[in-house]
Amino acid sequence: MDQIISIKPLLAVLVSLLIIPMLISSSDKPNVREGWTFTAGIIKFLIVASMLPLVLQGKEIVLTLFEIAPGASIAFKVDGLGMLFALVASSLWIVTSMYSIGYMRTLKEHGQTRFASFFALALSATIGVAFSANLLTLYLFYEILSLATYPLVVHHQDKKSKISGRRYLTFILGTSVAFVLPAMLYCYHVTGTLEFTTAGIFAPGQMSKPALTVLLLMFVFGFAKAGIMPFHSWLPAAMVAPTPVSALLHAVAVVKVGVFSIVRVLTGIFGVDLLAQFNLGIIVATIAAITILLSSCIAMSQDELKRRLAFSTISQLSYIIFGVALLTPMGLLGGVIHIAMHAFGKITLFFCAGAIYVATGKKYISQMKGLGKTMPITFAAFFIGALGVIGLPPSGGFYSKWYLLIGTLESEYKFLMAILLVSSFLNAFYFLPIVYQGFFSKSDEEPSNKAETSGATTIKEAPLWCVVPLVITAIISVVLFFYPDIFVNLVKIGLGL
Amino acid sequence: MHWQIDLIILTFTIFCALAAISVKDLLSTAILFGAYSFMMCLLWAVMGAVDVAFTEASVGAGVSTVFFVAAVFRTSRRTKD
Amino acid sequence: MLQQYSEQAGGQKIEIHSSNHSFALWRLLLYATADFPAWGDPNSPANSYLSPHYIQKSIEETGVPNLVTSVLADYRGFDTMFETAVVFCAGLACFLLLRNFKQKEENFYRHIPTGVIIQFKKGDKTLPVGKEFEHIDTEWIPYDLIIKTVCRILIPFIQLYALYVVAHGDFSPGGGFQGGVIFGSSLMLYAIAYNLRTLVQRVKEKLLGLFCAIGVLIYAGIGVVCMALGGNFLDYGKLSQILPVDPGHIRAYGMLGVEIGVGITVMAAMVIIYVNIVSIGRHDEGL
Amino acid sequence: MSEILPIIVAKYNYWLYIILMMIGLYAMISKNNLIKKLVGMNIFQTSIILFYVSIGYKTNATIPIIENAHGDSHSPHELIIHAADYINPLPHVLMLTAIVVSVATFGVALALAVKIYQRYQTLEEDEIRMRLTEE
Amino acid sequence: MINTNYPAILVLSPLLAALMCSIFSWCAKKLCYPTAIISLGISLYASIEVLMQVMDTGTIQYRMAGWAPPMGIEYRIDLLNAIVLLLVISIALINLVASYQSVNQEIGKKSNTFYAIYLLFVTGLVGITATGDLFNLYVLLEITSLTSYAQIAMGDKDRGPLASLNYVFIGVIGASFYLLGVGYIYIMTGSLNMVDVASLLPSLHGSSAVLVAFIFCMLGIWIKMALFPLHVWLPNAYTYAPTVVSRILAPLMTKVMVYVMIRLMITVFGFEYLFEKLNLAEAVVWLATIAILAGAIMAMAQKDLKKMLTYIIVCEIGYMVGGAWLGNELGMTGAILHIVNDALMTFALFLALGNIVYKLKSVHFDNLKGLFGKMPWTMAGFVLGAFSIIGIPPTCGFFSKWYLILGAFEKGAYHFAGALIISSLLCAVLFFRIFEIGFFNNEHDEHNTITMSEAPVSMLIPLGLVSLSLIITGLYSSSIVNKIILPFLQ
Repeated sequence: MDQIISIKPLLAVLVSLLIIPMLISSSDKPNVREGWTFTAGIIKFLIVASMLPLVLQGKEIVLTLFEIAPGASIAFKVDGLGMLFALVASSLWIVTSMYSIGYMRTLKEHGQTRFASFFALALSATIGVAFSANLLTLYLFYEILSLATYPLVVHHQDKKSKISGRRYLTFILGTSVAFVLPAMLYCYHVTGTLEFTTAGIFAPGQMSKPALTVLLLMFVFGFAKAGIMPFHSWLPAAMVAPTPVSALLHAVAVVKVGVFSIVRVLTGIFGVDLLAQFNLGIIVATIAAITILLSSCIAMSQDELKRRLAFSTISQLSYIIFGVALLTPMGLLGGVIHIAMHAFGKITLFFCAGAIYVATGKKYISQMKGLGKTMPITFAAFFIGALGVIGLPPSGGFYSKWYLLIGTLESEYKFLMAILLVSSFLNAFYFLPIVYQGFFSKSDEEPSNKAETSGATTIKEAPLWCVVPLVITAIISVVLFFYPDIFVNLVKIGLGL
Repeated sequence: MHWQIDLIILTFTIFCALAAISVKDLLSTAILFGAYSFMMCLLWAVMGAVDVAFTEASVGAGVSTVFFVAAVFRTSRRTKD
Repeated sequence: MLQQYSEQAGGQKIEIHSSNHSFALWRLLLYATADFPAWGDPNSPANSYLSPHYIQKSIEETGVPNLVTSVLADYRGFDTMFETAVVFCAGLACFLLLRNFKQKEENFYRHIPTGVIIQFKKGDKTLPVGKEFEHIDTEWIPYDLIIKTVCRILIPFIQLYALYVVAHGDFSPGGGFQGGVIFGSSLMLYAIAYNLRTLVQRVKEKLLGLFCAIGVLIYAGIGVVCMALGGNFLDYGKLSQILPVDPGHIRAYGMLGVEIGVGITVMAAMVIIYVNIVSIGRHDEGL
Repeated sequence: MSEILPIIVAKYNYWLYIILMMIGLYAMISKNNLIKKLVGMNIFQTSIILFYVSIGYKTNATIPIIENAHGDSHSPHELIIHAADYINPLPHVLMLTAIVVSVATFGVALALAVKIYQRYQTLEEDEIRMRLTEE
Repeated sequence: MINTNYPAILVLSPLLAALMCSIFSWCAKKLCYPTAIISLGISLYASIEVLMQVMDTGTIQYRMAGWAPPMGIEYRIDLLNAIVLLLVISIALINLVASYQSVNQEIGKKSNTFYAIYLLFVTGLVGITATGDLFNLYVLLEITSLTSYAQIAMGDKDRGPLASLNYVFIGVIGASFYLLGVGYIYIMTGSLNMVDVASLLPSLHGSSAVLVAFIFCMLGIWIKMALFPLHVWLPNAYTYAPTVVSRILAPLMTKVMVYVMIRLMITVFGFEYLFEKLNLAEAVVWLATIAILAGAIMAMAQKDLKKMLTYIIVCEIGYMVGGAWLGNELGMTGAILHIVNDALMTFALFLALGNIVYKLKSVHFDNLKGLFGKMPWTMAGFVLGAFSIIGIPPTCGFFSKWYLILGAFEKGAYHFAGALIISSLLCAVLFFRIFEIGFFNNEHDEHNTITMSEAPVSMLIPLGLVSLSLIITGLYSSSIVNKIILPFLQ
């Protein structure tokens, strides 16, 4: 494969990092500050997009920064997989910045500069993960991301966020240090390299099956950002954060980084062939399947909208891992492409949840009856987003679910298809009633509370800054149904399918 | 070296050391410690280390004891052990 | 009562612990000693490896018959410089730890002809000290004529002896350290026989402080001069370029200079330590 | 026993230093009074000095000052010196340093003890500890 | 001429400046501080030159007083010394710059004399690092000890002298053990020069006296570096010392002792003796493992930030001792790299701590509430230092841990690797507890907006520099390893 040395991956990572001093220096001029954020977001997207043609031609863009030890360096490599993830993250950052202006200003949140700075830092780390050429670089950006997100999660600085923050760190930092670090070092100790290659880094016969299994499990559970059970409970806890954080980070960036890392490790460190040879895929697939079903069930019982979305996210993340763990071409394709498809769908849902909160102050699903009439755009977008997550046309999510189903059929464990179908029903079961109630039931609050009534009568759509982004993401979600080629091609190139 | 002298000095050295750490008055400790240093000095002189003995006589038995007494003067003579 | 008991118990425990500790060390030491060469064996490695060189070549190379001095101030002169620095450091440390610049609350003056004692509550009022009045300690004991007289006669001789020890260190036992200590103790004797205040008035604190540093400075300075003359640090041989003396003895002169430096520092540091400890840093009354 | 006795006699200075060292160590660890501990510390240090001085000793040798050099120093080369005649000077040099170090440490430690007494009015370690827990 | 004398200048410059400071403190007080700064500047320049020379031409030997090595004292500077020298001097210089205000605040009138003792302390550290003579090392060890006793006692009025006196007792035992060990070496070989001793020892490998000599040297050094069961003096001594002193003691004192241990292990006794003739290695690695865990756990129990950090030092010492005793190249690389890294990160933490003390007077956890609001820049530096201790890439702490764990894997010492990981987790808990306190806990005064009261710029810039250097050394750790540590080990 052709390799081109270019500084662009580094630039893409650094843009949002370099913007932080600007943000801090203009902390008392909110408009200037937001201007900087947008500039950075657009530049970042352009840099990422400018590498797209090369990647689509089947070339890899590489850059080695520091050699830490032989075979372990801090290096970037842009391939199809990374490109896919970077495109999603960087494009959604622009939209989310827009959204967070509306959200944060309407709610008059404190510490907006801090918020914007750490958001930018988190994005740098996300792109860094996407473009990592080896496990060391990936781990580095993974940790930076964990730490950069902490101040965002505990943004409210109250007791509740303190407890959530603690749980967040315990799971994310704890697992990565306790599991990933030793596993990574052990890999390096055995093989002397951490480079991602499609063939994997282990020579045939170098490792026994039990050792490989332990390593694999350490990686899968170690990247707790992927929300595999039993290391999932940080995600619902992290929902105390302001909605833009939940939307971009906990639907797209952070959680997808976890999943992306696992995918990288499965495909780049172990290699599909090795996993198939030792029949290790089924172990991961089983864990993922359990997570899918359990979290879908839990999601149904949640009344707080953001928590329901969180559990939905947990189950959808496991789809991705599930797909990759099937180790069949279609399964891999479906899983990876779900990163993108789910991102657009889920972010729309989060935006809607935030918009509802901004406009009405309501967090619980039971309070949202009849809101669709006063907030039609929001609820329409919610509907599209829900379709995307469930996997129904006309939304991009359809493709990923479709490929996943084919993937299960290709594999030797055909019964796994049942899990997918059941969980899709469950998805539909916990999303569609919200939309239905929003449009078709009457709000039962109005007579009960006078103060609320006066509020309720004045309910309108959320501010423009909030509504426009969710419309954009909803539209993209639909567009992806008609033009999924870019992402499909990227995945095919990335995985060499 | 005459072993008789040697033996006497050795015995005195150990005796002084034990006495210095076990007597229940710090001023006595100071003096016994001075005596111990002097015994040490003799021992070294017998072994031919004249310079060391000279130094120990002036430093260990001399100045150290003065410091010690000065410190006891500024603190207390009392000690429990 | 209970507390006392628990203390005792604690004390015993420590003793048991320490005896165990000592026992382990004891065994370790015994174990090693069996392996030592016999005591006094002239052919043991320690006595046959390096020391013959010092013994046989010292006169030839340095011109100093006292081997201890030649090794101390020349072969291992660098060690000795730091050893002096340790003394300097001790003086400095005592000054830093104890020196207290606050004046005392009460002052006593004695009218010499009548023996009347006057007390001042606040320290700001003083009397002219001279023939009529003298500044006395809180616990004043009449001066003993015998002690005063003996010390007055003895102290100059002690100091002379100290100078002899420094100067004659090349040929006989002695040197900077011993001389410095003896000189210092003569000053201490002075303070004990009269009183501390008299010493502090005669030998100012500033002077001691400067001497303490200047001694090491002389030592290091000689080394730096050697370095400036193109040799290594403390390479006294190079001094022959500036000193009009017999080149065969140049190292001996270098050593003498160094020993003088050591003596000055040791003298000053010992007095500083003594004065600060005995007066808890107030420099007014003491032993 | 008859085999051990010569060893003990031949190296009795080495045994002595061990005894003194243990006395010093014992005092440092088990004594309660800070100044007593200091005395123990000094005994400990002198025992090591004794050890070094013992290393340098040679039987039938004299003090390390060259005889006859005094006076006829114009012709030092003619002097014939036998190493076995003089005691090894190196340990003495090292121990001069060690003695000075120990007195410096002793001075500083006494200064500290005086300071502690000023603050707590006692030198007993347990009483100081009691005062600390009271505060 | 100057070119050949750099090794002497390294040590002499602070020594002479200490003397000058002491003289100036009686007649020209204003000159003290500039003298100190200039002297360390000269020393720093010399250390850089020395490093360059060593990298170009190999080991530098400098004969003090011009006598050839086994007779006279020799300064022997190879790559390991050179890097530690650079580290020591640059930290001492930066600390002096950063602590100017803090010295005036805490020491006041005597600060001019204090600079003298500070410089003597630096002289001692530099000398220990540069010397090639076993006894010279002892003398310099005593200089550092004596100055640190004095410096520590100048801190907290109530506890300082007591902590210092305890340190005196234990320090003297440590130094005496070392001296005794040297005596045993001398009685068996007759030499005091490290390289010379190394050439004489192989024929004596079976001797019990050499074994005991080694044990005593190690015991002495371990006491001085506060390896776990022998650490009791360290937390109190460092906690009650003045800011400027704990800022230099904490990063340098223990690290220089680790350097001495490595020097004795590699240069004097040699790997062959340690790992083939002795069966101690495994026990020491276990000891280090326990030290790491015990240090981290004891740190958990503290309620005072400074004390907590001192226990973390105890924990970090376990890293280096364990790494050095793994007996393979990776472990030793990790240990040496960690000397550099740990010095830098401890320094960053203590610089930040000093700024906090300067403003708040006390660093008990209760006083730290809302600290991120009050002193954002200081806390930024603190956070970087903390990340480095936890071992989060790309800060340097991660990379030394990398080598240490790899070394442990190679040796099969999985318990040591496990301890490293667990201590990372425990440190994460420790520091995030602090972050939480600093970030939250303004519930009581929600209405009061926190006013920023940041430390002076002269204290912030050094902190900024040092914390950035954490990342830079981290990223360039491979060049340190490839250009300095590996050539040294081969």
